[in-house]
Amino acid sequence: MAHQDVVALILAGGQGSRLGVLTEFLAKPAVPFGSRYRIIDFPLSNCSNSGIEAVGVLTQYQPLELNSYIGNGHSWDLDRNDGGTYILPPYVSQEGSDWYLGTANAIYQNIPFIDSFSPKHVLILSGDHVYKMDYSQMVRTHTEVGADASIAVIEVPWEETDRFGIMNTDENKRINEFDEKPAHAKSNLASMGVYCFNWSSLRRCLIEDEADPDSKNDFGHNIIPRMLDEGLFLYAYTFEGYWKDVGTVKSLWDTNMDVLDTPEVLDLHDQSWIIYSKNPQRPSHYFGPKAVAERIAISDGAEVHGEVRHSVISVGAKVEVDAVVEDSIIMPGAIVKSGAVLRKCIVGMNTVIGSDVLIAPEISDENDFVNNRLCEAGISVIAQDLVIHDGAQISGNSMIGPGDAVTHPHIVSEMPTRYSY
Amino acid sequence: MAHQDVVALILAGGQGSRLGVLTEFLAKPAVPFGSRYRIIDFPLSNCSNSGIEAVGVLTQYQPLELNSYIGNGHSWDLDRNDGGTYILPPYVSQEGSDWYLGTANAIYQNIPFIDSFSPKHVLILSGDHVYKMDYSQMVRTHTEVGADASIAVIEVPWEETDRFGIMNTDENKRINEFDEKPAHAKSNLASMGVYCFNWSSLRRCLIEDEADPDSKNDFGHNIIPRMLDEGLFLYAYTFEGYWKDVGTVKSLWDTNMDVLDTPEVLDLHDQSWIIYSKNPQRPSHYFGPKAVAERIAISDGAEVHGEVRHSVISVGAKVEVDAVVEDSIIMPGAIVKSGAVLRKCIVGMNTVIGSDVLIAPEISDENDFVNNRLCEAGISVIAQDLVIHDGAQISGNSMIGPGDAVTHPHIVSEMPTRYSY
Amino acid sequence: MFVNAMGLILADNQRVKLGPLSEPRALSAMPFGGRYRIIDFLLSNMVNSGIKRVGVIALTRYKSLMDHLGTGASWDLDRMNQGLFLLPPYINPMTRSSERSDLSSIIDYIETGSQDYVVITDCNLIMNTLYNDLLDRHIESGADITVMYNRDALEYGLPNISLMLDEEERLYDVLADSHTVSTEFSSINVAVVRKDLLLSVLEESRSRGVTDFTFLRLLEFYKQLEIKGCEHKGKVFRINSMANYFKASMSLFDDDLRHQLFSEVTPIYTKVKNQPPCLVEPGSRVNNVLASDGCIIQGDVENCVLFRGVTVGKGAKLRNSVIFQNTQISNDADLNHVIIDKDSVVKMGVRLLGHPGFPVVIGKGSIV
Amino acid sequence: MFVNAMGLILADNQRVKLGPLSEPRALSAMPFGGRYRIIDFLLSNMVNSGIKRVGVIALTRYKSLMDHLGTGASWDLDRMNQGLFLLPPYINPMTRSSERSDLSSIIDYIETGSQDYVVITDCNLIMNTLYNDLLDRHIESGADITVMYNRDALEYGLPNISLMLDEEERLYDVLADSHTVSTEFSSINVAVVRKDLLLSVLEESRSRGVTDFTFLRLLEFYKQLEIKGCEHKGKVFRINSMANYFKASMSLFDDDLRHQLFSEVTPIYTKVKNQPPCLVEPGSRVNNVLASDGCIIQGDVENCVLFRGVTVGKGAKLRNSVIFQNTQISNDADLNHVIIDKDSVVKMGVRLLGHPGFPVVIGKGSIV
Repeated sequence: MAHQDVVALILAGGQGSRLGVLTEFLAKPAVPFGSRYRIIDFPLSNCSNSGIEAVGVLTQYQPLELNSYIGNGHSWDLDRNDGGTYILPPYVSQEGSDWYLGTANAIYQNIPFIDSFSPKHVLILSGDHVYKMDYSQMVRTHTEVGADASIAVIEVPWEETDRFGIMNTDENKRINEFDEKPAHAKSNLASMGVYCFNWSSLRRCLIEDEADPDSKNDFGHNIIPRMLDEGLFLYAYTFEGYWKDVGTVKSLWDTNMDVLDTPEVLDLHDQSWIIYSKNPQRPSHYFGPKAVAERIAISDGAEVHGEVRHSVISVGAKVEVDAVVEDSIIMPGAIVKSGAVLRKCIVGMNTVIGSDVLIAPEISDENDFVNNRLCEAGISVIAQDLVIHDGAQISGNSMIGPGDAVTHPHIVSEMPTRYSY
Repeated sequence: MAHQDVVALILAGGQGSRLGVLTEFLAKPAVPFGSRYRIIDFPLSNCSNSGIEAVGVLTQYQPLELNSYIGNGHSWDLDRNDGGTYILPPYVSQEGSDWYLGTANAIYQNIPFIDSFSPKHVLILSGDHVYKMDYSQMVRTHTEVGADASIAVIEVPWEETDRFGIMNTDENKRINEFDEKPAHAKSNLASMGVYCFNWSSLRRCLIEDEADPDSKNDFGHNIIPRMLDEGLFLYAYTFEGYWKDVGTVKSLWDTNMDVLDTPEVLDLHDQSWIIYSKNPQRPSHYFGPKAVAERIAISDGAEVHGEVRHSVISVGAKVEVDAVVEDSIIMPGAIVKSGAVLRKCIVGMNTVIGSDVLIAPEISDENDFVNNRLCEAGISVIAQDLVIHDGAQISGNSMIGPGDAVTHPHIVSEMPTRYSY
Repeated sequence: MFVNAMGLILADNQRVKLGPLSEPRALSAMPFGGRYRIIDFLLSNMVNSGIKRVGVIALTRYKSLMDHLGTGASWDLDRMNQGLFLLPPYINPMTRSSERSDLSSIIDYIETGSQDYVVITDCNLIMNTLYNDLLDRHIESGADITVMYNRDALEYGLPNISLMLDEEERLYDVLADSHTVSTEFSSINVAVVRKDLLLSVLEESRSRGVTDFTFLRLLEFYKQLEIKGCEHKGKVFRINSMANYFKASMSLFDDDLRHQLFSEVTPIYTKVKNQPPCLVEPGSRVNNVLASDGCIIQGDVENCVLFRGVTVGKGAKLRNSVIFQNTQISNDADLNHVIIDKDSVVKMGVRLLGHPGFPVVIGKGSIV
Repeated sequence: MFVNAMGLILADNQRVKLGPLSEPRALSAMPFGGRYRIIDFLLSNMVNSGIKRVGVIALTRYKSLMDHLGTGASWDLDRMNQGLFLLPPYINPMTRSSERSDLSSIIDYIETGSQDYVVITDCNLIMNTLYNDLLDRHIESGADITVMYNRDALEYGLPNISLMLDEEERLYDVLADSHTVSTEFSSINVAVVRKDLLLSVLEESRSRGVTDFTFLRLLEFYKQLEIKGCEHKGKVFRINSMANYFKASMSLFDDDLRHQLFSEVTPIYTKVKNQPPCLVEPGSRVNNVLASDGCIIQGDVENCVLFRGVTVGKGAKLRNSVIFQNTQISNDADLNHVIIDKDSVVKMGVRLLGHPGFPVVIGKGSIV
């Protein structure tokens, strides 16, 4: 295998359980975003734009759709002869077989893969963040300051520091302490889950960590503290710009709405840092003779015949005549039939919302679908590949999955196929 | 995902334990063959030449090198937009996680993948056979005779029928009985491990078989007998031509020697049925001023300065001056140093045979490396990435692996890297 | 699983004039339908039919065609042995002029293909169809050449081919751009011919000093060869005038027609661009609008086709217009029956008013 | 990780004559070393240096070059936004002759690139090197153009460029094909220039009616611009005569030189072919032979380069010869100092005898 200075590893194996039914048959990085993207488009495009040509995607949970989406990496210009994208699932060796147990263990199991490129640096990235970042700049700074590891950090509001892993640093941005979700933070520099390591240092730490039976084999919990204990130089690389973790229903909804409300912040029009995605071969989207569209994002193959306000309409989605969609995310291929009214609703891929269905926060009679653990702020979530029958009324904070097709067949039923690829 | 009439699944997950140290860090289908190929080149090239554009490769055991070799399928012209090659490892779903338990279970776990193409027919292929076969002809015949399943069979010598799965058929080639390794065969039609199924029939059988706790979830042991019991129409599709299972050291050696002794039989020069492989970017091979070469096959990047007779010299292998190599297979990147003499030897990738080493069947003092369980006919096997120290003398039927570097460090040592990619 | 045919696309037709829109590009490179070029339809029909080897004869103005086709990956034609072949003219090294041996490159391409049949299409057809029936019919009938036709009424004076077919659909006369005689059979310039026959026809033409290859020239062999017609039922647009181009664009607001032309079963493939989603801002109106990725719409738009990256400013009013890629319509502009080529700017408050049969046409990169 | 330069390869040089070998192909498409063409070295040096956007100016005889380059995948140049650009001449649609605006396509290519520097190489250089040092030197020195040179003695009367450099390596005169004056500095026709400077130079040339772009024309700007030399140490072959081509081929039997030219660290990439392994049959002799996949050797071969798919029959004797792809040397043929182009047949018992300085050259597809 050809030498590569930098190898990037994207952790894409997590179940994303806080997204509930959206990730029941889908790895979180494959969740649709912003009308025409999947979340993993962001780290993959960042790699491509940063000139990184060897990218391993560590998968474990429901990888089929993700694998098909990534394919040979062509869409991100990452189908290279001596590099490109590699899907890295767990595997069996003569020493036995192991599922990935933690983020560090997942990388540990792929040491031979990384070794094959003899890299100087390894980037560890998350598959579920929305941001634009030049990793090559981070690697350059990492090299210039002579760090063993660099952790990208972003300033978060002080009142939110208890939700993040906080890095306490000296005046030279050398990290001297790592506080996981501190009640009383000493700094507001939160880890973005973007790490740059010298491969030789990381390799040794991974092997030591693996040998420690008490370790959870996690980067945040084990590897970083271990490196700090050893006195290695961990540098806090400050990132300025838009960065969102889309791990909850609320943050997924918020981040989608940012595309509408502050398009200049994430700036998807930036020609110098294109966010690539797998382009569907669909015609231009169409607004019918009676369409109403106000503050929406819409993509190839979609058709709007009804009224759509402040919503994200994804590839191939359809809103029929007299339907009303507001403050909602309609994922690829979903159909909203005539007379339906949706407010604050996330509709999964290929799901059909029947005629005159009403889903809205203001529906007050709480029904069986309400899930206040995962849903908040009135946002409802309908899983992919379902049919909501005509006339159903569903209150806010609802979450409807294929299981409800069994218990409430008169309201929900499941469509024959579950995989869209 | 686009519709595909035929989806091919290549079973590439087996450990290939009868090849011993050759497959310690390598899946069997990735074992080098015939100077410039890997075994999996044959089923992949057959798919490509047969016009099959959706090929799933089911991996489980030591898949890294195999995955890297297959890459995006470009080398076999199988990097298609709506199809191409897919690596299919085991994965975790909400129902839990399972390694592939048997050949049928491996396909069962990938039902959603196959469904996504809505195929009429599914081909199940082995990743460890050397043959050229037009699968499209098999599918055509399968359709014409109206079979539920077709099994490719080849006539074997009657005295060898006890080594194969034998198909007993009526005069119309309808299979009425399946005899696994019969002591007294009624037919000499052996299954080649190439199956064509109507997807609807196979899909149902896989689900039923999975529900049967007594099943070993194996095609030969369970699925085929189940289909026969149900009275389905199983057709024996007769293949005429070269076909070899390379699952043992002896058969791997024999099949390599066939490339030298009967090149017209497998006919790798056939321009109408090219066997593709991942082309290394190496210069033309070179014969030095004192080279002797007689009945050899040799490829890009190899250099011969010594004497080579009746041997297969692979990509990038080197035979130094005054070295003698006879009846041997030198795998990619291996080096035979000056004065070494090798007879009936399989040398793994990147292994270095030191100066004046002697490995030959006629060395009579049996040493610790002899392994009569896996080696026969005097053939010795040296694993990949080892160094055999200068002057060592090793008798025939030896098998040397990395473990011997621990127990016999004065004779064998291990090279720093174990992965060649 | 293999279709025993290779494709040949005649990528330009000098006789079709689309004013300033033709200047920078071959006819088959004409943008159409918001994100396509005409050649996307020609290529997709072949690829969807299972044809895996396509030659594109591009004698002039082939720069934009080359840029669009790239490696052929968008049509899955970046193949090892098959794939996409752009056939440029041969250039004489000494005189630096074309050797007038365009036929040589065609002959070369056809000779090296392993398929027994060639599907030839002209450059100006917008339709979504499969050629498999045509191919089967051709092989069954034993004809030398089979040509597609339908019964569309052809307009006088435009580059068209009318066919005279007997009751067995056998061709006995060809009328080009007929001004006087009207027939009931109108050629859709798609034909199938056996590889070896096409080769011998081309070799003979070359030896007689013929230098170019057109669809009409092929049909004129009806005197020596048996040419048969094969009726086609689906909708076909023949782009042979500005008015027809405009009419075809405006017909895309018909749901049935649009869904037929951009079928999900047989998609029309085009070059991948990575534009962000289209944003429709508050205060805008969009009715009967086909819009594309990267557009930003703030104005009042009706009966329009907007290509990728078009921006429509506040207060701008667009009616019955086709706006090509990356063109900017500034605030308060007022356009009706207008076609504007790519990378242009219509300044604030500008008014342009055309007529359905005579749309106002603005060339590439203009500032109005 | 990005190199801030795009590449430009001048793919042909009309002044270099290699007899019948040049007829079917541009100079950069000349086969060399068993499985390569010269352009493989030019492209690989760029790609190995990290350059990801390469334009190839192919004005004539570009068919074999197009076939060889394909989608650019072999050099990893089948990229979405960067990659390989073949720049054919523009053809005037009316006159069907080249518009004599070769410069236009070069200007167009350079303008649309995002990199700030352009690495330009001529078509006839066989070497394995990286351009990163040259680029760094160029940027540091602040020169307008930096050109590679070494101190090889150049032969009189061959297409070569000698440089007159002062003690600060500044160019003050250029001598082309010098017959009389010999300098100690010999140009290796590789240069770096800032994108905007190259554009202004090209625009100025075009406006003055200049139609072509050669390496010599670039260096002649030494009067207006600061051109500096940058010495190169590794081995370079300048293919500018049949004798030099032959000499370069014969030097490949030197282990050190061969390993330097085909380094595993900076490999030379070439078009993938799927030929089976070479078979050497009993009764053959192979000494100092560079042979390739698909060869079948049954004869006595010494000091020869055999390209892919060459067959050497029983009793045939080959000495000091270069045999191109798929050529068949029949039984008992006897060749010494011979170069045979591809797809040829040397019949049984035929004898051909050349001289090191004047090898016998047999054109493509010959039957001898």
